[in-house]
Amino acid sequence: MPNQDHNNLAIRVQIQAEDFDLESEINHLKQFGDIGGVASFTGLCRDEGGQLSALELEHYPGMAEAQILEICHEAFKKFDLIGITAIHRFGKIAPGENIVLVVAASTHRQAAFDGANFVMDFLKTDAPFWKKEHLKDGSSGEWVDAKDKDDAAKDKWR
Amino acid sequence: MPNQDHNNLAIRVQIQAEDFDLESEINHLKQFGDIGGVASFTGLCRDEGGQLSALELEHYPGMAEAQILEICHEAFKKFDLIGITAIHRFGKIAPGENIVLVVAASTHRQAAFDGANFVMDFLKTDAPFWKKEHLKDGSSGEWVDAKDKDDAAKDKWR
Amino acid sequence: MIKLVYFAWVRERIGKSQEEMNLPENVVTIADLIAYLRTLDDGYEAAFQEPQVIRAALDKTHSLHDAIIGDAKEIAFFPPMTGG
Amino acid sequence: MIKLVYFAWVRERIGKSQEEMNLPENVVTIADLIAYLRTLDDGYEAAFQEPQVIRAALDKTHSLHDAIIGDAKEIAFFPPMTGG
Repeated sequence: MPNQDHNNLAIRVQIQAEDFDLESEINHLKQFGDIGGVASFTGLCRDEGGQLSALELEHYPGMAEAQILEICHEAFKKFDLIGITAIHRFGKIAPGENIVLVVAASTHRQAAFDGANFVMDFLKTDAPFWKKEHLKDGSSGEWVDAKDKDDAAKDKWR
Repeated sequence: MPNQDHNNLAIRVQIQAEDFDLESEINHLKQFGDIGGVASFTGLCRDEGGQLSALELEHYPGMAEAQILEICHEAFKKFDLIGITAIHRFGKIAPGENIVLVVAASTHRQAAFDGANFVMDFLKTDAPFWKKEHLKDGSSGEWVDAKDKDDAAKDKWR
Repeated sequence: MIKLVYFAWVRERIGKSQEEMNLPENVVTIADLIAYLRTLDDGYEAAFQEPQVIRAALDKTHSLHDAIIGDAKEIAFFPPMTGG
Repeated sequence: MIKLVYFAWVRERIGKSQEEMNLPENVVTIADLIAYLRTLDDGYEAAFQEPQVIRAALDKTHSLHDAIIGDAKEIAFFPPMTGG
């Protein structure tokens, strides 16, 4: 199990309004072992054909951190990981900006890929975040609907 | 098919001695479409219990580029990708340093993950690179042996 | 007294993000609470008109509608999540 | 004249990274060329003593040992690849 009680966490979860820096997150993970591979996923705000002015990300403080931490722990149990970092932003995010980052480090590449992919799949459906669209015409658009394929994506880990 | 005949390539392959910069490679890919997700894999030189002073990467100029380009084209045919970048270094690389980078951008996250994972699997076994170990005691160690599991890793794409 | 928290369009339809409430004695499960809330006014009714799409959490842990509220301090209601 | 190029421990055992050569008429396939090279000296013999592990490329394209050399301009020999 990764160490969670010290300053040097092999699992790092952040819910923040600010942007993140992938390079420094990878460097952070390098302290935890003899890393052979790092897989990352960055989720960005799409512009949806130019109509969108921003997404507004609402979250459930406390539960969001706890859920993502639990997902990261599951990933550690399932795959041979050295460290994992997950950062999710909230607030207004413009097209082209970052929304979410997952970075997984391992001795071997497949575990790194699987760790990042697994955390993303479960974060999508289990972490309490909601997206609302703000449109360029100034109107507040719809809440984004959950997708069946996001639920289905979790099946590959059974 | 991605555009290969202009300066703005949706497929970018580089074989170089210098290090690469992940952030600028992700930014490079953002010009090619309305990107929802970017998956990356960075392969690093491990220190193998502290015995290794460096890996020396030899490659077959011309064929290395051509092979990786072909693998990237295969990935474009197989997955719904917007852009893909693969960079492989050669020469002496110290423990902790980067060896290889693959970045795949897509509208959707699974295609981005699959694209990067697929390119790494085939790059491992098909791209003409060879690693030789240089040890801390000053001796030139062994050529790294190819691993059966690297061949097996390709089976998941059949 | 229990704390109720609402997110996304559940929050918008009810018109507040949280409130404290004394639950009637016959409210035992989350489903009971949803049925009770729907009787309070049109905002709750609009929020919970399709109870099968509403997700709930007891003390910040995902919970099914048949879960017993017991001595939970906080109950959250929200639509399916769309983060990531 | 054909160009032969060698990599990694194949290069080290042969003692050179490339050379040009006129192939004998009975050398038709890559396997024929390997058998011919092994007769030249101990370096080639050491490089090709386990021919089944040697990979070959004709004009920078991976090729099996039974491939016909034909009018290829460049043949490469190397161990299984270990990049990435």
